[in-house]
Amino acid sequence: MDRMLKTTGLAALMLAVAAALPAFAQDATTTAAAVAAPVMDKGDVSWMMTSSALVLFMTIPGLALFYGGLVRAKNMLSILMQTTIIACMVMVMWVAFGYSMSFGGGTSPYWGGLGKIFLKGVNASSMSATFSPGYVIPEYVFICFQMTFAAITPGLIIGAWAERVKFKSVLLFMAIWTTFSYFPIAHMVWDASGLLFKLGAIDFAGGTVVHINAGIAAFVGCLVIGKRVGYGKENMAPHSMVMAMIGASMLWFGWFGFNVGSNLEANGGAGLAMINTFVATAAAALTWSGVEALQRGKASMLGAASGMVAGLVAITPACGTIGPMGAILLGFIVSVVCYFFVTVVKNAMKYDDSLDVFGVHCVGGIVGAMATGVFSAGWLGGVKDDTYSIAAQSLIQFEAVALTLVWSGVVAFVAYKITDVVFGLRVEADVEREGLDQASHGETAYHM
Amino acid sequence: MDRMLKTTGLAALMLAVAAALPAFAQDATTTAAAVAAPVMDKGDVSWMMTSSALVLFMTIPGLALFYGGLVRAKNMLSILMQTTIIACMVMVMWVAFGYSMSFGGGTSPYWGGLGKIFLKGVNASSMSATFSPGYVIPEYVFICFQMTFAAITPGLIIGAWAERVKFKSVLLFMAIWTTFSYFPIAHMVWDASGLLFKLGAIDFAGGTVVHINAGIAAFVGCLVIGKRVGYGKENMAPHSMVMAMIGASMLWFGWFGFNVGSNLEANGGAGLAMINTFVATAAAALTWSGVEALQRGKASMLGAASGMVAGLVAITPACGTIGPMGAILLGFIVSVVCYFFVTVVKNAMKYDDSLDVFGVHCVGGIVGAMATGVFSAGWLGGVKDDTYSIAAQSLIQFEAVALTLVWSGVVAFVAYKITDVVFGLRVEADVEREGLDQASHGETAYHM
Amino acid sequence: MDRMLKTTGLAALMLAVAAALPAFAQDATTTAAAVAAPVMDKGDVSWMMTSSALVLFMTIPGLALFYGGLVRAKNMLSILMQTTIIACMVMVMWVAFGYSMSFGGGTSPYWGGLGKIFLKGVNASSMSATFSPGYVIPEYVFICFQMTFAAITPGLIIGAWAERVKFKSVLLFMAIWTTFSYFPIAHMVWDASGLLFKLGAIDFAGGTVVHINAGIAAFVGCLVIGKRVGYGKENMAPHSMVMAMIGASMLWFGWFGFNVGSNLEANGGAGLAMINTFVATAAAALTWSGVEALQRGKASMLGAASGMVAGLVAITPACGTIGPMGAILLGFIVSVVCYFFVTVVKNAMKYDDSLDVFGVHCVGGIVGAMATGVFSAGWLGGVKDDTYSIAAQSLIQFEAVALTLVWSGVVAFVAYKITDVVFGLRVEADVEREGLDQASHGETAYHM
Amino acid sequence: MKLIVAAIKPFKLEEVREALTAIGVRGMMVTEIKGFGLQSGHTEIYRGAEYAVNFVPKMRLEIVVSDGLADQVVDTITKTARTGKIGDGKIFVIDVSHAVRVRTGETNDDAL
Amino acid sequence: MKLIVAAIKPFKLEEVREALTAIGVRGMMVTEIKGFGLQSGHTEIYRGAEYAVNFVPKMRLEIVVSDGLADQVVDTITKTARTGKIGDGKIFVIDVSHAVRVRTGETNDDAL
Amino acid sequence: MKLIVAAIKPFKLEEVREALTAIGVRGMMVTEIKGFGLQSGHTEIYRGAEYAVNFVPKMRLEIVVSDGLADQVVDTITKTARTGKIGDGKIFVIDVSHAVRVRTGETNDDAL
Ligand SMILES: Nc1ncnc2c1ncn2[C@@H]1O[C@H](COP(=O)(O)OP(=O)(O)O)[C@@H](O)[C@H]1O
Ligand SMILES: Nc1ncnc2c1ncn2[C@@H]1O[C@H](COP(=O)(O)OP(=O)(O)O)[C@@H](O)[C@H]1O
Ligand SMILES: Nc1ncnc2c1ncn2[C@@H]1O[C@H](COP(=O)(O)OP(=O)(O)O)[C@@H](O)[C@H]1O
Repeated sequence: MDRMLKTTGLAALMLAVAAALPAFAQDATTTAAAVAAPVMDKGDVSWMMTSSALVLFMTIPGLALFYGGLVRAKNMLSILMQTTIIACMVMVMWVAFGYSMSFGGGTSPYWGGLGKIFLKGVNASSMSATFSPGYVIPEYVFICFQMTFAAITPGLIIGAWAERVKFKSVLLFMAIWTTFSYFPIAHMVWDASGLLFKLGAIDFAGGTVVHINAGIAAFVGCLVIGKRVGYGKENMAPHSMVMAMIGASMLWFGWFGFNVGSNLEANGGAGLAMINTFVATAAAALTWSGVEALQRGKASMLGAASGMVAGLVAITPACGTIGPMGAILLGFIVSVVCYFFVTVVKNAMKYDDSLDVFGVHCVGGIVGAMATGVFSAGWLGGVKDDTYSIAAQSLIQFEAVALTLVWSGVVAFVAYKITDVVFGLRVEADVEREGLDQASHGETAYHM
Repeated sequence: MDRMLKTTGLAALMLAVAAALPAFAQDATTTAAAVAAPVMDKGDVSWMMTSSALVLFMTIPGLALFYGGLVRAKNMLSILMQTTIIACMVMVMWVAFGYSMSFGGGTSPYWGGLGKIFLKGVNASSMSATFSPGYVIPEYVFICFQMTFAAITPGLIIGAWAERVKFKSVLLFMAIWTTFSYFPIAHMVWDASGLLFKLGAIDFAGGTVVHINAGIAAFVGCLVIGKRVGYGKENMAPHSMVMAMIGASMLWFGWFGFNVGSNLEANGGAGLAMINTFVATAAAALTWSGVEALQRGKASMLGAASGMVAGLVAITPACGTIGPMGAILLGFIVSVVCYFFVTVVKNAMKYDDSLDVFGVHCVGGIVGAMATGVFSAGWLGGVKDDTYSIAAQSLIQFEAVALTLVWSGVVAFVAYKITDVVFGLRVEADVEREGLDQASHGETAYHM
Repeated sequence: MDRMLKTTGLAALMLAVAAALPAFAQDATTTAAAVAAPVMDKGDVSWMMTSSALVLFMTIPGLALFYGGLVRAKNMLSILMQTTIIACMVMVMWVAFGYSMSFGGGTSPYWGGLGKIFLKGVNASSMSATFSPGYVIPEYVFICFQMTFAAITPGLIIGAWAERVKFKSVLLFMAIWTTFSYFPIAHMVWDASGLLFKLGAIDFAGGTVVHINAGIAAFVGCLVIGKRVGYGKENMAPHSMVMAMIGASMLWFGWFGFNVGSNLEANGGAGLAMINTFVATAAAALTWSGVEALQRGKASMLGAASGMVAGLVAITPACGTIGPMGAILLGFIVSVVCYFFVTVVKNAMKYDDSLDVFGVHCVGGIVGAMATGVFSAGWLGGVKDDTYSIAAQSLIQFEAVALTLVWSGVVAFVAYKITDVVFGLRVEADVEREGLDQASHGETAYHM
Repeated sequence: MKLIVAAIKPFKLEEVREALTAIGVRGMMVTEIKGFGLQSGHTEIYRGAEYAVNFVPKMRLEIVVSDGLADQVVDTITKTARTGKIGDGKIFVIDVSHAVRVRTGETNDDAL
Repeated sequence: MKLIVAAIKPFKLEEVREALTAIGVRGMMVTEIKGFGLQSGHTEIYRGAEYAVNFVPKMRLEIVVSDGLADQVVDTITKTARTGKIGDGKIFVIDVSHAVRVRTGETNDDAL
Repeated sequence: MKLIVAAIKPFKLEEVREALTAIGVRGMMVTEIKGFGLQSGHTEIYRGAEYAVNFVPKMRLEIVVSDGLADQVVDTITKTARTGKIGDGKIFVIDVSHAVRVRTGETNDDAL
């Protein structure tokens, strides 16, 4: 697919075919692409706008409820508020300089430059390329779609150290991390001049950019910040599994925008991404529940929801290039691995990742990234032809994973330290006991 | 409309007109249809992907919350979990063999054969026909759309015997029933070679396949399983009418995917299905509330929600062929009939259909199926021309209803009996008192 | 833009350009427009159907939850029920006579006549013009889209006098007000023959028609009806900030249908409306939170949600003609103004607008309408060219605002008085203390 | 007068209330409590974190009656709330020195 | 010392609390309860299933005071909580033999 | 027998329960209450409307024990629930004249 993007000479000829084929992913920002007059198909525009709205919905209320339901009632609003304000802040950062840093047209392998800060030069007639030569979508729509990715990613991190960090510290940390980890990595993976894009890494909808990126930053955070007061002694059961389930379901619903929208067009390739997003998730939820049922006789709702999210994370990089049966297998694998991680490894290592951001997003993201290298092969049901080498691609995938882990890990560590010096990270123990809703927001979630 | 599907010779000529006309419903799976090169319009693809996501949203969280809000708090998670896991299980069954059994290309009137098990032969370029000759959509998208129908239908059944059945028994029953009732009936109604399709039954979006099919299986279930402990004595009021209302609203929202998506194209016919889905539902909610207000002086939220769902059920088979004024009348009729059923008939017959699956889905579905035969007539605002005979069509509709009732009823009865032998259907009385959340899932819905 | 609608001669030539340009707003009901055969692009149809569903979702469950979460638990169902039944009632009114009164083809500046009552003459092939000459969408789709606007607007009003009005009085008032204020004002602003449309007022998605219109009717209501029992003494804190946050997020999500759908096409202009709806809202939520943080050290979830809604209200009229940076500025301004209104002015004036409908929707709507006049100028990032006069347009915007305030205010006052005479407006003090859920609907929201 | 405090199984509440009404009790206060006793709670596991819930839900009844009625009330509760399984509950009797009906100011037995 | 237990209408809580503070009461425990008495409950109907809710929400106050203050507390509650309508509530007085303030270990009147 | 009523900080509940079990207490009733005392509540502001929440959440324990055990129970709660900060809570002791175990009909000390 990535090759196709470079052979613009064949464009006209390939139009009919390409429309029905899966394409790599969300790059393509220059305003004109093909030789003939580029076509803006309103069907694509319609789908991309729907997708953008869906990804916002994933974030608020989706992610907010999934996380919020899992904390104690006294911290519910802190989760909702953090997710909301982080998303809003990143949206403003995105149009101010984030879009430019990621897709500004610069040719550095590490960032997009400042050519489009404050959306300089973009108007309602500007177009962005899709993966089918000759087909474009309005640049504003591309900006919106990518903006929603930037807005949800930092929000994923908060789950790891939920219930114990100061609100202003959360915001400061996120401003730094998003600027120095998210924007560059988005460029590296999705922009045609990006390091990992050039390397040939396959990351259809953001396994590295979103999940590994956020997951490792979360992990570093819970090591730096430490355990919750009362961890292991007090009952910290989810205050509302109902909200958590609603949130997880909304994540699945919105994830169609996330994964299928990453195709940038409404065609057969989008259909492939969609069916994979259905069946991998279903298989993962079934698997997690099955493992629980075998292991302790009862399948829990939290287990099914966790499996769902793990499946969604794993299929994210893979959904454009593997087949539905590969997707089912992937869903199975990721649930087994993540289950093992959050129940055995976490307990053994004794860190307090409140909502298992590392165990689900980072570990699941790595499983997905590596499986993409394998299951994309044609003989395993993927879309790649005979020239495709699993070994070669797996090496590339590994490099992409490793680079993301190191980059984001380092940026996160520095950002936590800066934040700690400026504002301090944790609230007082007494405040933690009282709950962040009162202390940080002056409200109570429920007055029944 | 069905005739139109057969006269492929006129295709080219009719293209312009057809695009704006309502079409019968979700059949059409062969990969190529018209003489000229088939057109995949990205606008159709966009709409069908949106519709597929919407129908998932109807199921989880929609249906899960509608049902879950109506049970007691101690059984909340059991409903959420059953809805979720059934949907996931059926999705995997669907790609494994369900799609093939329903739309596998076989020419039996009863099932589609095994030609497409594990989606054999389908890839991102495979196309499925729509109702406009010459227009196609990606087969993966068609598979996804139909998959969401298969995933929600068995979930409807659980409402009838909520709060008292073992989790594993639910799953075993559903695996059997879906395989032997849902898949064959979907074939019979929607596949061009299906028994009821050939008969000429009009079921635009699934009145028989979904609602009557599930509704009768539910009814058989509550007879076989018996009443809840404490039924008629203890207070079994909905634990959260708020969740029930959210769920009902989500059902309405998602139902646009269900009904309008069944048009397979984004055109004037889709617009007709959409307006009918709006006004029939509105009229039904108003009617139920009005009847309650007249009868006991207060219109309840549960009444309005019940009316909404009854209206949605009734308009499902009819939305493609009747007019908006017919839809309003249908909404009125179905609410009066279902209200009578769940308040008078149920109490007289003394069965315990916990959430009135029979009274709303089965009865409402029958009202809808029969009304479709009537209101489709041109002089009653429908799209049929003067050659249309209400009497003839009503007979066909009746046959379709009767066949579904018998087929599904028998399959369900056998499936309940098998399940009872294998695992036992009911939990112990003490477990029922404690609640299924603890007993079956080891969790509590709320820790406030 | 409005001029463009009149120069049909240039149509063919402008097609390519127009497809990527923002267009004024939701007028255009005549079934044929351009000289050549009009084109129905399925991408537009797909987007408009998605938008219609989204606006329903804004209403129920969105608005219902946003408002419902903010009242006390004992009145929760009354809010859900009022929102639901008002929407259903208005939908039936809309197809009966509302659509005709607004867009019936009549040439009066004040209403659309009775030419299309009961949707006379509309069928699945009828088409409505868009803003791009030569492009049409199915009239049923246009009717549905506009219907959802009519259905949500009266629902906004109930927030001002929540927790104290009789249910049947709510419905009677709404029937009168919608007929005599909403339908005519929709005609005046959006129909090509409407008074304000001809005047040249810019109201892309309904700042006057929806927010000022409802906001002033709400204000008149809380003056006429009076304060809640115990106001200022009892604790009237939101019973569930969680529901309020979910509702606000759903409003944002659905608002993409509202604002972007008002473009009637999926093109670059839609992209502009979308990005503005993202960033204005984000900026407004940030601003409100920031002001709170500065003023009392804590940023509340209700503050962020209020800012969100204020931003959405303000960007509604402006989103088609201003630029993203103008949108951010607008988000900032509206939050500061509305914050001042609901915390200082309201307390000083001592009226009891339970959920600040006046302070957010009316005041925010006025800010948006006036800012539209300013920020639409090209040199301020808007789409207007050099011939555009801010002063001239601001005068027009002011006239539109003033007319709406007076018209709706008078209609509302008369409607309240009629309702008071017929049924009485308020419930008894004891009933108010017990809560409307019990008294009006015979139910309890939560049985935990 | 006596205050009778009883902890019973929640699903027995309606039955007990009816039985007490039958013998002439005209009022009571009911509280949802968490009971701790011989009846053991349960364990919940959330992603590998195990929480022992040591409390079981009970209903706590408080009934003030004249001295003469007290024994009958205790008997009635004992009989009606009994299932024979562990966790049926306890009844405690405490002396009350004074009672007032707020509405009328009536005191002691008249207040009940 | 006396333990004064009162059941009152929920919306009277703030007023009663303020009145008690005014006469020197420095602490209390408040519980949301379901009250059963002369004041009747209501009926809810859900799709034809009728449920009689026999209980009405009340607030239960527990105040421990020195013997000397007890009568005044009872009086104050009686006056402040009264609306004159059925269901205003009851006040009961019980002897307390011992009191401790956890923080300091102070006992009896010093603990209050 | 004595009824020991204690109001403590919620997060101390588990610790107190364990300590009491250790000294032989076999049952108790726990209620979530709103406490009013020296420890002040907090203020919530919703769009400019300020609400003073004067109550703080506490756990109320009720334990009936034989006379002999009462002092030890009071001591144990005092020690275990103490944090030294304002709001640690109170303990009150009241006489119980009679106790019954519903399941068996056993009375008094046997019922505990
Ligand atoms: N015998 C009683 N024992 C304990 N509490 C009682 C008793 N009688 C009444 N109450 C409490 O007092 C409340 C008010 O009593 P009720 O009989 O309804 O009206 P009134 O206070 O006007 O006599 C009841 O809801 C209940 O909580
Ligand atoms: N010593 C006690 N003091 C106060 N309440 C008690 C005491 N012992 C038991 N209870 C209450 O009685 C309930 C039932 O007691 P339990 O020991 O579980 O079973 P049983 O009633 O069969 O003896 C407990 O849940 C608790 O609420
Ligand atoms: N006089 C009283 N009667 C009943 N309960 C009381 C009384 N005084 C205090 N309490 C309870 O004890 C709790 C703690 O008391 P408080 O005065 O806040 O602090 P401290 O325990 O440090 O003296 C209160 O929240 C209340 O529940």
